[in-house]
Amino acid sequence: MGMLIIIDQPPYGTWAGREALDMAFALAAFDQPVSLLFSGAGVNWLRKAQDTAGIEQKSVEKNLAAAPIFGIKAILADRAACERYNLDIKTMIDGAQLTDANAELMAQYSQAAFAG
Amino acid sequence: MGMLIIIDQPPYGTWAGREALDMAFALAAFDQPVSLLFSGAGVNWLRKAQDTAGIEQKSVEKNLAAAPIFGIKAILADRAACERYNLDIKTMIDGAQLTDANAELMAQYSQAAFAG
Amino acid sequence: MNRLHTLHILNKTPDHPRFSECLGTLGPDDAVALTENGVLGLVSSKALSSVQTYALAADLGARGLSEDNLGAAPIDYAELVNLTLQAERVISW
Amino acid sequence: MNRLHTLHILNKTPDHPRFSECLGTLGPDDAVALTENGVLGLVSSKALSSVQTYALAADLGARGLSEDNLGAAPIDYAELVNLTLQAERVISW
Amino acid sequence: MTHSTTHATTRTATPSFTLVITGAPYSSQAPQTALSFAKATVAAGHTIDRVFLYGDGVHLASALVAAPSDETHWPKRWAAFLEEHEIPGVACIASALRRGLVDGDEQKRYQLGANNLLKPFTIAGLGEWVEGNIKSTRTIYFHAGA
Amino acid sequence: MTHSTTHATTRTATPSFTLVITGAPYSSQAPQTALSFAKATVAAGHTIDRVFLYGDGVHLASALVAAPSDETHWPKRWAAFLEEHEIPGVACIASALRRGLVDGDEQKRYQLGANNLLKPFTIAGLGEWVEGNIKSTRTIYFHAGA
Repeated sequence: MGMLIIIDQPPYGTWAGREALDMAFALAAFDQPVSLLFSGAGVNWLRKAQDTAGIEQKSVEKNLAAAPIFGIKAILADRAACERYNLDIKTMIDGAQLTDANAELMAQYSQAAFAG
Repeated sequence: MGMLIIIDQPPYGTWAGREALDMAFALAAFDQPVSLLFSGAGVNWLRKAQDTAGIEQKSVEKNLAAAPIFGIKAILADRAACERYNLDIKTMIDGAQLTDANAELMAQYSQAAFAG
Repeated sequence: MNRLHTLHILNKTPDHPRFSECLGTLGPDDAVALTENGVLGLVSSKALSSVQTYALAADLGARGLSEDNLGAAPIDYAELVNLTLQAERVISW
Repeated sequence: MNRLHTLHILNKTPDHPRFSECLGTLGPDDAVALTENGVLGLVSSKALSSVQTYALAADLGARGLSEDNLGAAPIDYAELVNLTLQAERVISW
Repeated sequence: MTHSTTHATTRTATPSFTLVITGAPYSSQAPQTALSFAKATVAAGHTIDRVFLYGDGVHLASALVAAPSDETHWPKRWAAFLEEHEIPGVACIASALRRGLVDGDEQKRYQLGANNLLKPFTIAGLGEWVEGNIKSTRTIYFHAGA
Repeated sequence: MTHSTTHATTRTATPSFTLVITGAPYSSQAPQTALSFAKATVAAGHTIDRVFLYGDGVHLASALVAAPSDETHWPKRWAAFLEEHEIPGVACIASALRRGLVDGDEQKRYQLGANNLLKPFTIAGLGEWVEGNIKSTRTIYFHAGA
């Protein structure tokens, strides 16, 4: 149960994913159960070795790495989207779990929300 | 030659199309040749009998109807997109011409731009 | 009325990736409420699934769509509010 | 360098409808410059066409993509500026 | 889970809503759809616990919007609705500061030249959203479309 | 057509650019990419005739943005670049008024409580864009991605 926060946009091009992560951290800070689901192009959040020096934005890798420490239950990635974007468990950051974003997954959460 | 302003989002849900139309009107006001191309979901701008009473926005039909009067050369609609959205010349507003949004069409204009 | 598990409020055009994402997570006891540009799903060649489908009448009208023969039940905002309470969960796409 | 007719600057993910719209209007003498999220087109299963393709190195790096073996020539902003002048026309998607 | 989204509890009491608006006016239809939804909610006798503006939705709380005279002024329309029904309207502070929306306190804190928050909107943290989410029967999101 | 986008004419003179930004900072990457492009343009010895903000892009000209201290302040960064190179930065008046961005004149005209336009940005009509489009060798658009 708990909340599933869904991120379906890649990092850096838009702020929607960052603001989704803030929502997840806020829930965790108030001891509300929360997990993250990366779907669609959002799975590109999980690619290793992001070097943001050229675009003057902070890398999101560190934020994500902090997620379990701050109490976020799981970092899920839609399997089909990962395949489409040539991502596998080796090229993804540690701690991400492959899953299928379908009705069965959604039914495991009492709520699901996007940041925008 | 001249500018092709492309609208690929439907009316009312976003403002991008309205602001594209303003760009076209501004060019026409300065006697710059300009045409409009509706592509993708943007072809839904062209559907007849839009009744916006329920959403408190002005209908865009009148704006479009004024386009030729204000000097906009042509109102073009991508044929494939119209088919996808079940639009034909009978269900579309007067004055729209079917075309194919491809390299040959684009080559007829010296510039092409979206509003956002 | 049957059990309504999840109400999916869908305001994206059928061309938007989230439209397909929504369809991919529909369960058998779910329903879809099309709002804003989402109502264009009813005239696109992209098939909506077999779940119960509603569409905001105000948004249908604004986009020049008839309320008849579209494969969706037209609703007003009051009925949308009711649906959010009848459902066990609501997801806005 | 051959004649460069239109430079298409493409900053959308391959899932975005405008990505496909762009590919649908490419001519034989055109080139594509992938920027921002557009660089993800190089790792998606959505095939980029056979036209000359460039990708901003800053955006590749930010998204964890190597500059090698991606099927695009990495460029910096100065090279992007040059391309916009070499082309007869530029379209930003 | 202390959520009140389980049903046995919620069907008996007056249903209550938290509305979250993430799309900006004059860019998306989200604030309009949300207002129609909010009016129908109140008309049905339900409660709106609060309205939370997040992301680009914070622009709805701008006091400096000058809409064309033939277009609806969505910030004023929303402000009037909130005042009439005494519903708190809260803009997320992190979203607001990044997007140039500040009240008098934040103006002082960041030494800015003006403030532009429309009454009765206030600025507060995501905790307000978390609280609404726990307290309300339903939390409904109004995102930008496309 | 009086456009200077035909080639024989443009290759001889110093190339000049009009840049149009339609994506907002802290919502899209458009203002960042545009600034990197603008810096490279100037470094190459080309001219930037003007920068035109349209649609959500007008938020780049907000004087009230308070970015987190560890994030780049894009409005200030852009303002400094424009001042250093004496490039006009113009926000479209119709886009700006709807989105709550006003200068002193518009504040008076619409009897608003404050103004929030960051120097050296100014507010003007789409005619500025049309003029730039005619005058410049190239007009390049920076839209919000997704």
